[in-house]
Amino acid sequence: QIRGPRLEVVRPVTIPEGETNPAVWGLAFPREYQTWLRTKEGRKTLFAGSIPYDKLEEDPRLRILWEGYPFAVEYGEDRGHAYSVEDVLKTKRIQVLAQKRGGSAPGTCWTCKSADVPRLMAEMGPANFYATPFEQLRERIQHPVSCANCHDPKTMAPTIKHVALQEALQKMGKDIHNLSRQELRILTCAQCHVEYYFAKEPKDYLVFPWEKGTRFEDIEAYYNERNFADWVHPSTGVPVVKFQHPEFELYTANSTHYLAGVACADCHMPFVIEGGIKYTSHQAASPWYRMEQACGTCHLDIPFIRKRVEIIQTITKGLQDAAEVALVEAIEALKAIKDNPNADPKLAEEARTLFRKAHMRWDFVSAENSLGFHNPQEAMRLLAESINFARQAQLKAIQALQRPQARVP
Amino acid sequence: QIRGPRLEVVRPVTIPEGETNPAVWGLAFPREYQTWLRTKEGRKTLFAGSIPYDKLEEDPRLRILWEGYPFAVEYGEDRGHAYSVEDVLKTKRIQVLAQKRGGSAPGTCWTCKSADVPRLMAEMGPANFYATPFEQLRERIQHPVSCANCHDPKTMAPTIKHVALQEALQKMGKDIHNLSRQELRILTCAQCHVEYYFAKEPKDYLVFPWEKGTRFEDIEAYYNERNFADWVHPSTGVPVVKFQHPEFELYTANSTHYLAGVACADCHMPFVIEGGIKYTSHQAASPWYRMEQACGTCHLDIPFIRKRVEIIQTITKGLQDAAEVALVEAIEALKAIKDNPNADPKLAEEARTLFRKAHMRWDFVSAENSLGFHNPQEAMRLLAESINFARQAQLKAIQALQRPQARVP
Amino acid sequence: MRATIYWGIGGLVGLLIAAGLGWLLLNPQGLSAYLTDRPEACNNCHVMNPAYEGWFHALHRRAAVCNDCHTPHDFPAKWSVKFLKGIQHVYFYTTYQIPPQIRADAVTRRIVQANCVRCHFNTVSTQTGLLEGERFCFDCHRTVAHGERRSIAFSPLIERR
Ligand code: HEC
Ligand code: HEC
Ligand code: HEC
Ligand code: HEC
Ligand code: HEC
Ligand code: HEC
Ligand code: HEC
Ligand code: HEC
Ligand code: HEC
Ligand code: HEC
Ligand code: HEC
Ligand code: HEC
Ligand code: HEC
Ligand code: HEC
Ligand SMILES: [Ca+2]
Ligand SMILES: [Ca+2]
Repeated sequence: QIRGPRLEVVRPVTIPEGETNPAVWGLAFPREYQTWLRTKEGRKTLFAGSIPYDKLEEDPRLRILWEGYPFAVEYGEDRGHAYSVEDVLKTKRIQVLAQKRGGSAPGTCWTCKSADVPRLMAEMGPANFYATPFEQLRERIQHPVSCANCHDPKTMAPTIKHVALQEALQKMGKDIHNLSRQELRILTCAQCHVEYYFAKEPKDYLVFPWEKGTRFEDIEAYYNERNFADWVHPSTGVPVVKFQHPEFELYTANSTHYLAGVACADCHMPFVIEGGIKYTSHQAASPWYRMEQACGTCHLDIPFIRKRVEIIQTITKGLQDAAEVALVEAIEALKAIKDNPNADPKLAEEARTLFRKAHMRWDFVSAENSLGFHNPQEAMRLLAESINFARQAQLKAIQALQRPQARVP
Repeated sequence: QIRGPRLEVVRPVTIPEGETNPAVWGLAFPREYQTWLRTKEGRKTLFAGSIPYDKLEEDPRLRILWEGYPFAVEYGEDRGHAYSVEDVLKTKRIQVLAQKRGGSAPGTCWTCKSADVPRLMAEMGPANFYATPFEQLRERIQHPVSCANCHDPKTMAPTIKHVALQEALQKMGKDIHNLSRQELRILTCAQCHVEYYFAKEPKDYLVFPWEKGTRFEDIEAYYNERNFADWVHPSTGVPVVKFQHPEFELYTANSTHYLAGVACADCHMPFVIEGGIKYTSHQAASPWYRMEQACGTCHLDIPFIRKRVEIIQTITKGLQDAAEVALVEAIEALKAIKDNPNADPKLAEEARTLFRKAHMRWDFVSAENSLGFHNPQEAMRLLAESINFARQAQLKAIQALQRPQARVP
Repeated sequence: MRATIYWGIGGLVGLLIAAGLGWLLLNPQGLSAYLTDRPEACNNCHVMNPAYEGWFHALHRRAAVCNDCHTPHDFPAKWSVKFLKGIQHVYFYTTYQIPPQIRADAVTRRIVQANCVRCHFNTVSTQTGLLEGERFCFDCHRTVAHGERRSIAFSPLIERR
């Protein structure tokens, strides 16, 4: 008994192949199931948590920055895995998408929302799955993000079930069949907590833009190479990109905890002990209300650690707001030169390029869900660059309207 | 017994009251003396270290940013305590100051350079000491920064000998006679590694600008309240402030290590073992080449820790360069509106105010000697703000020359 | 008179029974072993596992067992602490009041500090500051006793990059 508690997976019941109902898995693993059910519990934390609220109401600048894109219609605070199906059905973004695309939203939106997806993918084949209308797939979807998304029912080892991640890792030359356990404790999350886009061909095919790497600059280069844009920002006419939850990308960009070998699951699914049995809490949520378990393994002084989190997030929030103000002012300036014959074309073009860079950097950090904590230095670097580029965009736009001789270098 | 037996430092030789020669103290404390002597050894680290080089050559932007101030004539990399007298005598800044002030540099420049200062202060009285010309004090100065600056020869406890710090702490209502050991391990350094300015009245009186607090914003408010400026930046006509080595101020602004109770001496004067005896290494220098000792008791994995330091400093350096570029471009724009009747006075004034804010924030971080390590979040926050203000200054300056109707909000 | 004797005997028997029951109740939780200095005694309680694990892999296993650090070393103090801490731990244990993170309390820290000094007196004898107990040895020597990670939720998985 020298090595202390070991993880013996006791299994009275066997789980039928292709079973997706967490309640059934729960018969074999009641503790994991019970804690997973608790992803329904919700509390507000300093900046995040699980109480849904309208982020657009709280910060009206977002409507200006996402003008013309579904996110400008609704963007909410996320909550636990057990709500994933309910919330994707509720969101206005789906209706907007349906309208835009003449009646039906892309089936791809289901990919990260349900335990039934891996099975359906196997049955239908990915391309076919993605191309099927959202509403049509709906009948075949039953269970929210749960056991079948992350586990192989035979070994119960965390497993990469998600086609888009399998493809992305293969492209990067990683063998998904020999990953260390700690890597899996990160990559099971990277199935969904990553930036993604829908390819045009095959229709609405889900792709992770990692061909050049997973750092922000790699992803930017990948998109620029393809002149990719999610939409053209109407009042500036600049083609921009919408980022979504790049938790994995930010965290793995040399953050302290990543380099220290810490995994997502260490903080968001800490081990807990119940009557002598040690198991993984499946209540994936903010560590805020259980830092003793989530952080205490490595940090003795929890009040100190909590204070540092508050400081890091508050400072990041400050820079994020400053970046938004700069971007909004840049938009004002860019409006004035849009389709304006008097505007100097070279300067106008420079202004638009700078705006795209600034918008991308800000959106990457603001879409990430830890408000900088996962990687304070990287988040602050990107926000500082965003401010720098946004101000320069504003400047060039204004100069584009000056009579040449008045122009100062 | 709980607190462990209180033990007098073994002292074969007694140190005569008012003795300032480290060699004499060294008879009583050979180990501390020998390690202090090693502050003469010098090595380059990634961004700092102890090999003197001309920072103005390495980064020509500095000449533009400090134009018209002695630092634009010479600014070198600092080195060990044993060189303090030699280096202050060598620097061209002294000659420049002498010229500017008709023949003699202020005696105040000696305050943080020699072990003889506490004695001289006692004999002459502070006001008198500061007012005495630099050259005249020279004869009475013998020893560089050493024992007498930090210790009471009777108890050998670290002690605050520095009048300016005593006065600053008293103003802040701190009793310098009951400070914890850990506070002293920081405050002995805060005698010198702090921002300072020379008051006009009493002549060249040394003051630490902490009346409102020691955070950057407190110091800025203090200076603004007094419309204080070290000099007027010639080509922009903006009155600005030169910051010097605010190590203490940056470090204590909620840095992770400060909140964790770590002191300067922990990292810069780590304990070392010699023949089973443990003593404080007095080779105050960059921890770079002895992280095993300086960091190793708290951090097991030194390669990991070193990598993080490199990442933090490299990212900070990137933002610092970006801030300098923004400031230089702002200067170009401000030149064009200086004494320019066509420039809109309101916008021109706004531009100058923004430039002062940007310049102060950048200079505070660049004068600090850890390139962000002492407090990564705070350093990056100030640099991001500096960039933001510098770009806005540039913008307003350019707008000040536009014909009103062309102006965009 | 007789009554008092009866009462006396009765009380005595009662006490013996109580003691016996107490023993039966508590022995499984390592009460008897608790009288020794064997680390395994502490480890009787699974909640001590992480501490034991950490100690086992940390540097001091070669030099010190739990009680070398966690109990004072002058006779009366040692046994009074053993008694009180024993009660404390058994109480919390049997009443299932196990905190999410078990942490050393103020008393323990002072005891441990004194023991660091006890063994390393020569090494640190020049450190007037340190010996005054304003700062604990283990503020810096964070890992010599229990290693890097210590908690109920001890995670054996972390591998540095
Ligand atoms: C060192 C601990 C740690 C690690 C490792 C970590 N996180 Fe976090 N995470 C946090 C903290 C702290 C927050 C902020 C919570 C808050 O603001 O309430 C957070 C926030 C989040 C949120 C938002 C939570 C909410 O309340 O909305 C998500 C989602 C998230 N992390 C996912 C991940 C993923 C995916 C990974 C791995 C790629 C990861 N985290 C790695 C500590 C960690
Ligand atoms: C690559 C995986 C992935 C894909 C594809 C994906 N999502 Fe999500 N979705 C997530 C993750 C992870 C979260 C939680 C983190 C967050 O909210 O940022 C989330 C959260 C949400 C939420 C709740 C929070 C909010 O924004 O209101 C909604 C609604 C949602 N997604 C809708 C959609 C829609 C609509 C689509 C298709 C256009 C879609 N998702 C495609 C992974 C994905
Ligand atoms: C979001 C991904 C995810 C979901 C959903 C998920 N798990 Fe897990 N599960 C993990 C991870 C990560 C681990 C830790 C694996 C390791 O440490 O090797 C784990 C561990 C386990 C273990 C091993 C024993 C333990 O507790 O550490 C069991 C059993 C288990 N999960 C069952 C379930 C069941 C039942 C469900 C559905 C109610 C479920 N899991 C849902 C990611 C998930
Ligand atoms: C199959 C997709 C998927 C996987 C795999 C996944 N997540 Fe999520 N996660 C989501 C979605 C979708 C949401 C948002 C649900 C909603 O808001 O309705 C979410 C929400 C969260 C939240 C926010 C919860 C809250 O209360 O705000 C956290 C934290 C989180 N996930 C952590 C993780 C971690 C850690 C892992 C890996 C161990 C993981 N997720 C794996 C899809 C996934
Ligand atoms: C498996 C170990 C582990 C876990 C779990 C862990 N950390 Fe850390 N944490 C580290 C390491 C290693 C460092 C780097 C410094 C060091 O070596 O101690 C660190 C550093 C930090 C820092 C210092 C960085 C700074 O700028 O202040 C904070 C804050 C922090 N962690 C917060 C958290 C929080 C909050 C959690 C839980 C949600 C957490 N940690 C969980 C290992 C861990
Ligand atoms: C947690 C450790 C730590 C603490 C505490 C700390 N420093 Fe440092 N200090 C460093 C590191 C690391 C560097 C960067 C060295 C380099 O770049 O080579 C540094 C750099 C410096 C430098 C420049 C060294 C050179 O080579 O020129 C000075 C001066 C300095 N610190 C003074 C202080 C003072 C004064 C304090 C207290 C107010 C302090 N430090 C607190 C770790 C620390
Ligand atoms: C409040 C204390 C203090 C005062 C007053 C002070 N210095 Fe220094 N000086 C320092 C410290 C601390 C350093 C080392 C850190 C650094 O170089 O930033 C230093 C470094 C230097 C150096 C070597 C590095 C370099 O910049 O080339 C020179 C030369 C120097 N000072 C000259 C002067 C002159 C001239 C004056 C008067 C105008 C002066 N000092 C006033 C504290 C002080
Ligand atoms: C820059 C400030 C400074 C200078 C200069 C300085 N000391 Fe120290 N000294 C300290 C600090 C800080 C400590 C640690 C005190 C503590 O932790 O209580 C210390 C500790 C000591 C101790 C206690 C034993 C030990 O090694 O920890 C002795 C003896 C000592 N110094 C002698 C000297 C002598 C001799 C000189 C001159 C050669 C000298 N000091 C110069 C700051 C200084
Ligand atoms: C009496 C003034 C004074 C005090 C007190 C003082 N310093 Fe310094 N320190 C200086 C000066 C001046 C220099 C620059 C010497 C030079 O460059 O010639 C310096 C340089 C340094 C350097 C840079 C050395 C190098 O190799 O680049 C470090 C590190 C440093 N001091 C740390 C400390 C620490 C830690 C303390 C407190 C324990 C301390 N100093 C106390 C005046 C002081
Ligand atoms: C007396 C203890 C102590 C000493 C000495 C110490 N540190 Fe730390 N360090 C900490 C604590 C406490 C944290 C906060 C995280 C944690 O709880 O471990 C930390 C965090 C860090 C981090 C994580 C922050 C990040 O963003 O990555 C780095 C890096 C670090 N220290 C470097 C150093 C270096 C370099 C030295 C030596 C020059 C040093 N430390 C000396 C206690 C110490
Ligand atoms: C009967 C089960 C049990 C045994 C046997 C046991 N402990 Fe504990 N111990 C606990 C519990 C439960 C806690 C948490 C309650 C608390 O924090 O006081 C605890 C807490 C502690 C603490 C932290 C709180 C404090 O008192 O500072 C220390 C240290 C400790 N134990 C050391 C030991 C040592 C050393 C031994 C062996 C001589 C030992 N324990 C044997 C159950 C036990
Ligand atoms: C070399 C001295 C030493 C030895 C041997 C030792 N401990 Fe500790 N113990 C410490 C120190 C130091 C702490 C941490 C105090 C702090 O950081 O607050 C500690 C803390 C603890 C804690 C509180 C939980 C924690 O990790 O902070 C428990 C429980 C504990 N020890 C039990 C034990 C047990 C059981 C053994 C024997 C298997 C043991 N100790 C051996 C010195 C020691
Ligand atoms: C029972 C006596 C004893 C106690 C109590 C004790 N130590 Fe030790 N310690 C030793 C011995 C013997 C060694 C040498 C171990 C070896 O190298 O095998 C040692 C080694 C060390 C070392 C050197 C580690 C290295 O890197 O070589 C440090 C540091 C240390 N102890 C600190 C402490 C601290 C701090 C405490 C209190 C928490 C403590 N010791 C309590 C006996 C003790
Ligand atoms: C300010 C941080 C700090 C504190 C507090 C501290 N130490 Fe140390 N200790 C060190 C450093 C640094 C070393 C030198 C490590 C090296 O040279 O590798 C050291 C070395 C030692 C060693 C020798 C290790 C060896 O390699 O032989 C022992 C034993 C030791 N300390 C015990 C103690 C004891 C006992 C206390 C409390 C009275 C204490 N320490 C307090 C930082 C500290
Ligand atoms: Ca949330
Ligand atoms: Ca230097």
